[in-house]
Amino acid sequence: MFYNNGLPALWLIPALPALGALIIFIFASRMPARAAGIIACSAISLSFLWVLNVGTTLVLGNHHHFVEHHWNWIAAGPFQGSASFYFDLVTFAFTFVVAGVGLLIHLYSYSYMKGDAGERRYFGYFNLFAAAMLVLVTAENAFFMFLGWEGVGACSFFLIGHWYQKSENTVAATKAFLVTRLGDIFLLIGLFLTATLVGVSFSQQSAWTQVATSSFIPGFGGLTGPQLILITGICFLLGAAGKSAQVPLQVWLPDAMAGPTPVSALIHAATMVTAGVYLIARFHILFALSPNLMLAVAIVGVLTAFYGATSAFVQTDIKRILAYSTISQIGYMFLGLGVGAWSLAVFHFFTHAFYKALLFMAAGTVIHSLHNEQNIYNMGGLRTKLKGTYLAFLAGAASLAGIPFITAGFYSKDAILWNTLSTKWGSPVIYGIAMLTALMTAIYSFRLIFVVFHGTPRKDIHVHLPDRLLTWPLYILAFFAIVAGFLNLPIVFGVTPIWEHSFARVFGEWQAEPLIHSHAVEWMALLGSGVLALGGAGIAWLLYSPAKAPMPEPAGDIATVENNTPAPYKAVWANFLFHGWKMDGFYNKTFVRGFRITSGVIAWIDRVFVDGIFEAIQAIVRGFHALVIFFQNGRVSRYAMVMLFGAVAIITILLIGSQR
Amino acid sequence: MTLPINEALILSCILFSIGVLGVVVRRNIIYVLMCIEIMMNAAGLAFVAASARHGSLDGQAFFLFVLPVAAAEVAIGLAIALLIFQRYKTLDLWVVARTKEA
Amino acid sequence: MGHYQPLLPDLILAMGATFILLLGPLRDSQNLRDFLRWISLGLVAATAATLVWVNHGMATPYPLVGEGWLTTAPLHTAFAVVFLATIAWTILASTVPDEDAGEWYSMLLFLGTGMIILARAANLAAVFLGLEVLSISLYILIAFRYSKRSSLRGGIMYLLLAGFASGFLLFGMALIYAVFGTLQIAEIRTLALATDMGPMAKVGFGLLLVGVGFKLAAVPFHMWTPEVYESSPGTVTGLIASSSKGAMLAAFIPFLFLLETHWSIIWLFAALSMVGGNLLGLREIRVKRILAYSSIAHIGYVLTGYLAGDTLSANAAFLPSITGVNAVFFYVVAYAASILGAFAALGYIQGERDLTLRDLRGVGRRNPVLAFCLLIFVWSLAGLPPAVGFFGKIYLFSAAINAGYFWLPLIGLLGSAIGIYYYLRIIVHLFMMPADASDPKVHASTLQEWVMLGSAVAVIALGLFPETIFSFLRAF
Amino acid sequence: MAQNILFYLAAVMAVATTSMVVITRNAVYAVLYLIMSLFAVALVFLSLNAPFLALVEIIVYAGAIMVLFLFVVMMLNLQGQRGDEATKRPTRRQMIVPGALALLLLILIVVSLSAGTPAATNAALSDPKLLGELLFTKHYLGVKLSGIILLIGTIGGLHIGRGGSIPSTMEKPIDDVTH
Repeated sequence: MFYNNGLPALWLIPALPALGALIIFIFASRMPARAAGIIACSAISLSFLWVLNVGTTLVLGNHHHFVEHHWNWIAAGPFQGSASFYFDLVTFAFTFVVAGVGLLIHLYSYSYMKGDAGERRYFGYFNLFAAAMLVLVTAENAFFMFLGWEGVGACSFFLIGHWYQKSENTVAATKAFLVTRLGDIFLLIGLFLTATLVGVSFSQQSAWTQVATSSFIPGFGGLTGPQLILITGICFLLGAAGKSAQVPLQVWLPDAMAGPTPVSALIHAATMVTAGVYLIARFHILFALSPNLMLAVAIVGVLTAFYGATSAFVQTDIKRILAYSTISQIGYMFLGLGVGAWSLAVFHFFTHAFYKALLFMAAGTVIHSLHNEQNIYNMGGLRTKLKGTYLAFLAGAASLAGIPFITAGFYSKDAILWNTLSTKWGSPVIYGIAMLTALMTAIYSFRLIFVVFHGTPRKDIHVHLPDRLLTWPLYILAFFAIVAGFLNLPIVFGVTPIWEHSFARVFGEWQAEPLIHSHAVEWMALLGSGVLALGGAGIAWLLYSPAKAPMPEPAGDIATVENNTPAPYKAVWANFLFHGWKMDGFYNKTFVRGFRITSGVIAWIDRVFVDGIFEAIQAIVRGFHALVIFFQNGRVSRYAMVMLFGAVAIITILLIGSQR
Repeated sequence: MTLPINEALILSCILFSIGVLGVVVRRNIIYVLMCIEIMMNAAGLAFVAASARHGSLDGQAFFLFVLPVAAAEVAIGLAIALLIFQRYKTLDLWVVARTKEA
Repeated sequence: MGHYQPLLPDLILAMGATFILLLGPLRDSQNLRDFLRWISLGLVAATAATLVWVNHGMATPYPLVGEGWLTTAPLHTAFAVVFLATIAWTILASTVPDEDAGEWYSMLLFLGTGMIILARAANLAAVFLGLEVLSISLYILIAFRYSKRSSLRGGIMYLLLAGFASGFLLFGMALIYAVFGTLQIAEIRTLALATDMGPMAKVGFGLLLVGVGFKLAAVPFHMWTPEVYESSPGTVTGLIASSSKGAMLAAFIPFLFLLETHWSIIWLFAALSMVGGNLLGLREIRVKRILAYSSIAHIGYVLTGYLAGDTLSANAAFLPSITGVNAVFFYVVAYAASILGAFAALGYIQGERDLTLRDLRGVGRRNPVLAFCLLIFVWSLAGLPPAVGFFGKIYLFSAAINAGYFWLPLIGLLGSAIGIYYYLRIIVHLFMMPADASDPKVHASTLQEWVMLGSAVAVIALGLFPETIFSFLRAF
Repeated sequence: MAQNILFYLAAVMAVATTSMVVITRNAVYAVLYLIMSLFAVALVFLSLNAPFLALVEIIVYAGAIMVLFLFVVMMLNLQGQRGDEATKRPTRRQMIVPGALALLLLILIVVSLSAGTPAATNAALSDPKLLGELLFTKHYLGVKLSGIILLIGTIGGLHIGRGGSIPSTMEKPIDDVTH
């Protein structure tokens, strides 16, 4: 049962947290609130141990993958969706993060959610979410994967709306679900096409190469293979964009911060939003067969990265900054996928999961300590009061910014940037935008550090110190956020990149090889991105360091910030104007204003087009409704008249049709 | 001697249309029920005419099946109509539709 | 006997209904209700068993019985058994006061009689009479709570409009008979396909479609749904939405040859219903009406599958082994399983006024079992995996794509995406809204809770093992 | 020939009286007009060589069903007094759209009828005995179902009719239904 043919059973990985959720939901009313947390933590830790067990068996046994078949779910012609599990290195990376980081977030939640009215419900959905996500990444075929895909959507809906007493939370939850559903429809269409063209099982992926060479596929109205590949790929891309909050379906993620902070950490940083990355990485053969498709993925990625960074730049709510940075970082992952650096996209997912979960949870600690204060301009000076949190946050922000040589984020992001420049699917233009984005990333990361943790407190508030469960997970994550990068040191260091080397077994020939082999160029690129990161941190120091003063921000409640600013600070502000005028003017004009204008443009596009579309839909619905309600007045004669009209219409259509 | 079959079919069409018109324009439950009876009767007439056209008795038999249906519908319809008159003090469908209540 | 043997199921049910009516006054009223409930349940089970038994081992091609009135084709028999199951479910899930028990259960059994006749009808007269047995029982069931004014209003509205629609249906049949000279659908089919259909036949079929469209509540014949659904008892609403429509769908299968010439009408029905139903639900706050509008959209989905017909496409792309009608069968089962439970649950919650979304608040806390079941049903109606409704949609749409329809499934997919919104609102109000000052009243007996839980489990189980429904179909 | 004259007389009478049903204000008159219309249709049946159906039409339709109507109308006293909303005649404006639609329907059907009508046969099947045999052999299921329908109608009428004797204040609970 737990082992078949000497191999560890895969079904246990999602089954353990699912069992936890089941126990919590069934006995919810009969157990103490704290017990739910304990059950949830045990379930996920058992699952994590099992992931390690399976993973080590895979790696040590030098297997390519394991497959485990259970029962046939749908069986009709080529539609062979079965309840089966699949485990290879990609799965290992994802399950490791989902279960491992998930475990840390569970532990953190145990303390964070203490005393919350919906504690049992929270842990039940948390476990269920983990189970669904694990189904998503361990499924053997696209159909079974879709079950997990919808499952995480449903659980995130309940978790975002956890504090449903505030109606905007419910609205945010609904918005998130609906926007991702829009993507899911395209995913479903893509799944249909896949099912028919090559079958849904992941073991059959190589059949795409045969499709690519077909000039005519029966049953598809004479479409050629490459056209079908393009259509399928676009459908998948849109599905992935919905789940991973990529342009143009990114609108839901910032609002989804309405949930408790650990939820944001788990769902909107570490796991669910990366499902799109997983999807494209799984179907890498399909994408690699069409250069246009690759270009589309890369453009979506780089645009999203840029969008996220510019938006993060002007936010004042700490969680929204992190949300936009998530959007931006996943954009980098898509960029990596788009240039054929599959293993590096997965690697960036891997490192990002650590430092983003870390940042969210550290932010959660800050928010918790300051009694639900989320505006960064009402914080400040927390460096001394929350020392551990500060250090952890620093590690995370450094990794996010990509501070060279010591952080994981540097190695994973730089590798993607290098591939953007050097491989056949890359392009210098995209590389340029990506580098600019990297600079902005560094600026806003360190803006967070300086505004939140340095200087003196803006607000006279009592800080209550976090307990051990709120801090220890941070330290563990901080450790990984630093050292995880060493799994894939660049080849110019004279070492083998372990990660890329291992994943070559999965992605093999489909992995893009660098066209530029000059070590000098690679060193230059490496140092270039390092300098950008450090430079960004420096700019942030110039703009936001307490030695100077905070720039006034376009936040809605700047006035309150000003009023809350202690008198000495105002003096510093005047001083700053006096000394740093030229420099700041320069930065203000070039960077800050430039970025603000960009952000403004993007916000305008957002408002006019994206919101405009939604408003247009609403107006249509309203108009339609008014029209229909005019008829729907409960009078039999009115109803009969509509029926009579229908009858006349039917007969007319039939008679006219006969003349044709 | 020719039977006026086509003429009977056209007559049934006219009667049917009158019935349809009545259902759509009248507001009183009793009238609407009567107009439905007219429609059914017109259909029955069409069946009988068609029966004569094809020289088969199936259509005549069908007419006999329409009768109990009409009778049952009228029985229940009038029973409900009586109760509606008792509760709403009117048989006007528009008024019935307007009245909000438990 | 042998000659009448195929009619045994109908006889058992109709005579059983009469028997129950006679039994009413004989027992003391204390145990009467339970007694009658189990007897009627036994009668339904006996009918289903007889139905399976008499049809077992029928030679192919499946003969007509009752002098050509009824067909014994497996699909139709399977439909009939499913409808009997919905009747049995309703018998279990509903309760009535003792003094009305006789009428209530016998009406349900008569309704079942109408359904199994209509589902297996092989000639026009059988379609008409089966439909009328069904409709007339429904008039009574809708207006059953005659002490409520809204109930009377719903009853008279359904009666008048259904009468109006059956007038059209009947006149259409008369014209068809006038053209072809026969009542047998199979013969009409042969004649219609052999010759080019004249305008008279076209008008006949058009008028027939009016009657069909009314029963299915397809746009533009959907207007009665919100009011009638609102005012009927919860369990009856479920029957109107599921098996009453399903019986009409089954009866329409022999007419599918019309697709050769009339597909554009069905296409329009489907498209309008999907768009209209989903848009109408968006701004509604009365829960039963939301589900009423959603049922309009669901009929649109079903008609999409119908367009695929009963033959397999030669170069089918998706799910090639599933015909349109089989997909429709699957969907009827899936939809019935979900909607019966949903309306019954709303019936248990319903108060004196129309049930609004606001009234659902706090039900999740007050009665978690019921709320959970409702969640599952709504989940399935929304077509989300792993509930069975998800597969229903997949089979329907892939059948339509195989038959060469592209836009309709797309409209359906987009429509169902819009529809998620109002389903989600129900869930939000059930679980994610703080209750008002007064707790909602939820009345469900233990038996009813078990019945609900059972069907919720079935909805999930059928979603995990959707092949079961096809195996069931193949067993006939 | 005599049969044709009979037909046209009856047809004119049927159309005229049926129109009056839709138009008239007085419900009693409406019922009586409908009875006349049914008599006229019975005459048409005679001209179509269906004497048995003509008798059934008069006995069952006019004799039984319409009397039920008349009974209810008399009971509710729907005489069509001035200011009585219920029996108000539809105004001309209210008639425009439905009238146009109904006319369109009529035209469509009639046009299609005359467009492709095959020649009529002259088979005269006036023997009620044949019809009786047919009903109890080929269509016995229909007779059975007709019986069921009448039974349901009776039960339904009885059940709902019971409400008339119960004061509206006395609510009768059906628990999944009311409380």
